[in-house]
Amino acid sequence: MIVVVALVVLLGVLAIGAWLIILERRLLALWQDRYGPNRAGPFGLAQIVADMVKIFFKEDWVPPFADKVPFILAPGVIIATVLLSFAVVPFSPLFTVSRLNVGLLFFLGVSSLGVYSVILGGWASNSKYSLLGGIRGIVQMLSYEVFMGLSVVGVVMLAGSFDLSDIVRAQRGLWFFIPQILGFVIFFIGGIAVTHRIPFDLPEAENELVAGFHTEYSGMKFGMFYVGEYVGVVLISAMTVALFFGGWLGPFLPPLVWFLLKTFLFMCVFILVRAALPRPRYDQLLAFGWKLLLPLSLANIVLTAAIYLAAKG
Amino acid sequence: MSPQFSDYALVVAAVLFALGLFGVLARRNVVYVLISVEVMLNAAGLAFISAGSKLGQPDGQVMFIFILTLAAAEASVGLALVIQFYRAYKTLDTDSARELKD
Amino acid sequence: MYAIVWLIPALPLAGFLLLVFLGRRMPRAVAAVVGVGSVGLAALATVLVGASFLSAPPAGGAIEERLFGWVSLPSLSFAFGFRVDALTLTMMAVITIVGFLIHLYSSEFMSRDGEFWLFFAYMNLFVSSMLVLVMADNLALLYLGWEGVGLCSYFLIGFWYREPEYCVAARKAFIVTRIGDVSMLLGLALLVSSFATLDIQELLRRAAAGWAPGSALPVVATLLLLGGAVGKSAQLPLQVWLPDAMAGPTPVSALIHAATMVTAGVYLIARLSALYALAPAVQSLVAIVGLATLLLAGLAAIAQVDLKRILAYSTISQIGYMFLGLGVGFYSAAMFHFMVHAFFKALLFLAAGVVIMAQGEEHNIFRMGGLRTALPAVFWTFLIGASSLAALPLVTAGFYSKEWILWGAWQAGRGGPLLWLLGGCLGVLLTSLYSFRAVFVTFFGDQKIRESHLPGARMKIPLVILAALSILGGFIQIPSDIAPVSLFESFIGGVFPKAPGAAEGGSTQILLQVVASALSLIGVLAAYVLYRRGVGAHERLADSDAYRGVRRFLFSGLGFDWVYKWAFVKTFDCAAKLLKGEVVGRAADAIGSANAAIGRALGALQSGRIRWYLVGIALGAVAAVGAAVWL
Amino acid sequence: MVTVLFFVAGALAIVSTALAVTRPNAVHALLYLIVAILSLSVLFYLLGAPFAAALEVIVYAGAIVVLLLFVVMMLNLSHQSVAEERTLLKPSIWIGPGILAAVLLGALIALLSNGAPAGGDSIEGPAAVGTALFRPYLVGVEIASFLLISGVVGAYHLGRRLKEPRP
Repeated sequence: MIVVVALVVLLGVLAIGAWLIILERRLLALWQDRYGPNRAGPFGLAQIVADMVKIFFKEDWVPPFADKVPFILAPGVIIATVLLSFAVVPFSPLFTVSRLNVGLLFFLGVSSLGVYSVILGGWASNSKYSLLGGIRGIVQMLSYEVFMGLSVVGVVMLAGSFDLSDIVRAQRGLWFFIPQILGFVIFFIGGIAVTHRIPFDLPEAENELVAGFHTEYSGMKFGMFYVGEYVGVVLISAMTVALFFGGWLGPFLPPLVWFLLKTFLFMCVFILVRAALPRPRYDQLLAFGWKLLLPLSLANIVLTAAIYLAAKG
Repeated sequence: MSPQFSDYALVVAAVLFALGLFGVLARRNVVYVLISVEVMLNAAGLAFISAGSKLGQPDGQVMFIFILTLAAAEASVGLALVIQFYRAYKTLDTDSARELKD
Repeated sequence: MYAIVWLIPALPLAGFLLLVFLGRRMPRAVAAVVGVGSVGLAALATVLVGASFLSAPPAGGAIEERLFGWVSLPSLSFAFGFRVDALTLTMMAVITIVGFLIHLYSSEFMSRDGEFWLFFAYMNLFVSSMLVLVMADNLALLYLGWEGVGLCSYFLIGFWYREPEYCVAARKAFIVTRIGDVSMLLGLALLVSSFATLDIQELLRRAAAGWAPGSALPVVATLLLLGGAVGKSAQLPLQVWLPDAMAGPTPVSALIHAATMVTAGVYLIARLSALYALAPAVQSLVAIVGLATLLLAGLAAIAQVDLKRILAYSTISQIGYMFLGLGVGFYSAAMFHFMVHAFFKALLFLAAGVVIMAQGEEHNIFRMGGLRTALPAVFWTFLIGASSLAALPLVTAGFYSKEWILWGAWQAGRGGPLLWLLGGCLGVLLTSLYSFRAVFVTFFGDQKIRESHLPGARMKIPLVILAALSILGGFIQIPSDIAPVSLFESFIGGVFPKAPGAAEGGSTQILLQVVASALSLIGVLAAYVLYRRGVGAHERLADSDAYRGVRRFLFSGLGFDWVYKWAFVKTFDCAAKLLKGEVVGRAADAIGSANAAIGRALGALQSGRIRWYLVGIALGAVAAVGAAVWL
Repeated sequence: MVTVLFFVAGALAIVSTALAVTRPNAVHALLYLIVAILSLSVLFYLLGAPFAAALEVIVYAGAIVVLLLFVVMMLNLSHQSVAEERTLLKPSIWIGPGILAAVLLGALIALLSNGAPAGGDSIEGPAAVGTALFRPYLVGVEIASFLLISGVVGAYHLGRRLKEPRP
């Protein structure tokens, strides 16, 4: 049973991640008064198939100056960590790969390993742009994971558990984004930074660093970075839903549908943010994190604890 | 679950500790010394956790958390020292820093 | 008016603070107004308090005012508080009034000095400390004032600190009095440990209840306190600092080293008279110390040529009289003599200051002469002071106060007549001899130096007032066989234990007075013969070797400095020289070189290789674990 | 199944640690260290300490080793110093420490085999750990926070670029 669930989740998530690419292109085009890819298949939905074919048949070139093993390992790491994280995502009461009692910590731990793909990719390519992108990636992801971890402490306090299913169930009366509005905002910003999406895509800032840590990558290895990023977006959206927006909870429709609908909504928010916001400077990014988000998340913890204890009496 | 896990885990901890010690002694590169120190700290953490598991107490994990804090502080200060070391000597060989002797 | 009691020490303190922080930037006139004015206001306040004290005596004979808690421990607590009774009021009056006059005098005397403001700062601090000393209601506060006046004394003796020998004199005064202070501190510690209180009245009550008269503890305690009093009041054997203390400006000598500070020892013993009553042996010792001091200092005074040193020895001698009075239980008499002495000795010092200034800083009386016509005002006031000092009968205050003490000495049990004979006959004779020697040599004969720097009004007025007090001050207490006036005794007597056998003596008393008066007149005559009538007697004597030897002996203050130098300083130097190089040093060197050798040996381990250190740590770990396995 | 997992993880931890300590390339060594940490985390989980397992990954793998990598990358020396490292790792250098470490290992194992107190393995969840942490060990937590603060300050101070380069 669990193997079936795991396979369904694996394939489903990959499919969603792939289709998200099309969704993004179409939505961006819509917001920018363009058509976007609309030729292949209905509404251009088959475009991804064409891209896949193209990317699989491109030359998979490993630079001779690269450190081969880490170079090949790096794209695998991001796909692996992101997909592993989905093991604890509670799609519905029945449809969860693993109900771990430290599920939230598992998510944080595994997603923190995702930084290695950036590091290894940047370092093993043995090129200046890659290294600079890798260093940026390390600092950015290391910093924002801290705030992400701190921002969910309030949720854990309110739910009294690290188990994500318990957290969802604890939101029956009130979705946590209302008492934890601060935590939600910080978590979402941290999520954008950790997936290094625009506007926080400094490790791969194309107008400064060519393509950052994956400058030297091509073919399916590049594709894995690409897909990994989009699956990461799905992951953060799903976690936001599970932690702050009641997960599968909702009237009339089956739980799984509710969960996917909410996740879809947040994926659209990701794309909207990409379309709307400019990229900050590197030092601005770090100053924003350490000088604003860190104190805010600490204040959130203290306030939540104080109110929680006061309410409990 | 086998009741003997914690005993074996203690042996693993001993092995790891000895390996860390070996690294600290044998390597002359500061970065490796730091790595080896982390290994030794890890070994100590494993020992605590297995002891706590054996005795059914959470204290082992508490100690592990303290070790973790220690490791974090040690790593930050240690790395800052490594950077300064490199700036001063243009190498990471510990034996090159022998001014204290004179 | 009792509410302003706290102002009396606070005003000079405020003056001190003002001068010390702002004095450098003040014009001289402002500094003088602050310095003199603060003491003047304190004197005014004292007079007001004294007036209301006399018109409506407070309950219990004392004003008590607790300003704030100072130390509060479970076992010991005392406050910063004042207690003003008749004894204190007498002291306060002398301190503030005489102090004010001397400050007024100083404002002219010091006017050419560069650190004018600093002088007044020190003087104000001194007055404040002295007032705290006498007003304190507990011994800790008294000790604070005690050390405060000692400190000011040190500052002021060395006021002209650019002269190295003045600094030496200041240091000597400080160190010698410190010996006494240590003794006093030990005494205080003994009292605290015995009674767990420092409050003077409470302490005296508990001592009277808890200590048997003549037992060991009160003897030890009073002996230790006597050590302090002896040091501060320049009595035998710690008198050596006072003559050298004349290095300070003359007003300082007048205020600190004649009128007030040096009598702190007298005050201490008088204040703790109930304690001394428990140790009759020590009280007798006080009398003997006083007697010995007054004779020795009187002898030394005869041989001095420095005008100020004559007066310094005279001060030591007169305080000896006060100690004698204390020792025979005539506390009121001692305090009376203290008051009168403050008047005439301040007068003498101030007049001497004028003389010295007018003679161009010449201190040697034998190089002066004939100033009677050049400085008539000074001559007459100096003459009045010297007469009072020599106790010329009936007209001077000194006569009445000294007679009272001698009458007490006569009555003091078995040794009484001997005390009277030595103290009365010899002391009075010596006193009039040396005081009129100074008068004749300084003011008669030929003028040898032209006078300069004639005194102005601010210097003359204090002289006149003090001269008046030196005469009139005596008439508030007259022996009953001459006239029944006993204002002072009735004012202050209640503070002290009843004097032993103070009954009126009738014809005996008259006889004693006649003898003493005769002796003082003989002293004047002798001085005239020796130093005035031609040059004959003195010159002829001066030729003989024996006279010269005696004179040198007396001149050196009876060799005390010499004895102390050899007994303490030289022996200490010798011991230091012995120990310096080899004995202790070698052992210390051995330790040091052994450490150095060990350090060098261990230094080899400090190769600078971090890995070597780590090997050491690892070996230690292996050893520890091995021990755990093996044991 | 669980037993096999335990022994595999233990063996993996030992082997990868040994490699981490001996590799000449610093980045490779750190990668092995990550593997060792992950397998240690598995051991923790199997020993009934899921909380510690998660923390091990988050803090060690996610932060400390990343920092080490960061420094290695920033100094950018792995490539040029591999050869140098090889020369520094001559047998004559590592044989002494090897013996020392082996002796210590023997002593430790002898100590362990000398009879440890009996008792069963048990699972202690995060709640129990948290309760222990903030009740009896509260002072320890405070001291640890002091340590962290001093670590932050110390790292900041030491990491500054010196105004004047050393002679």
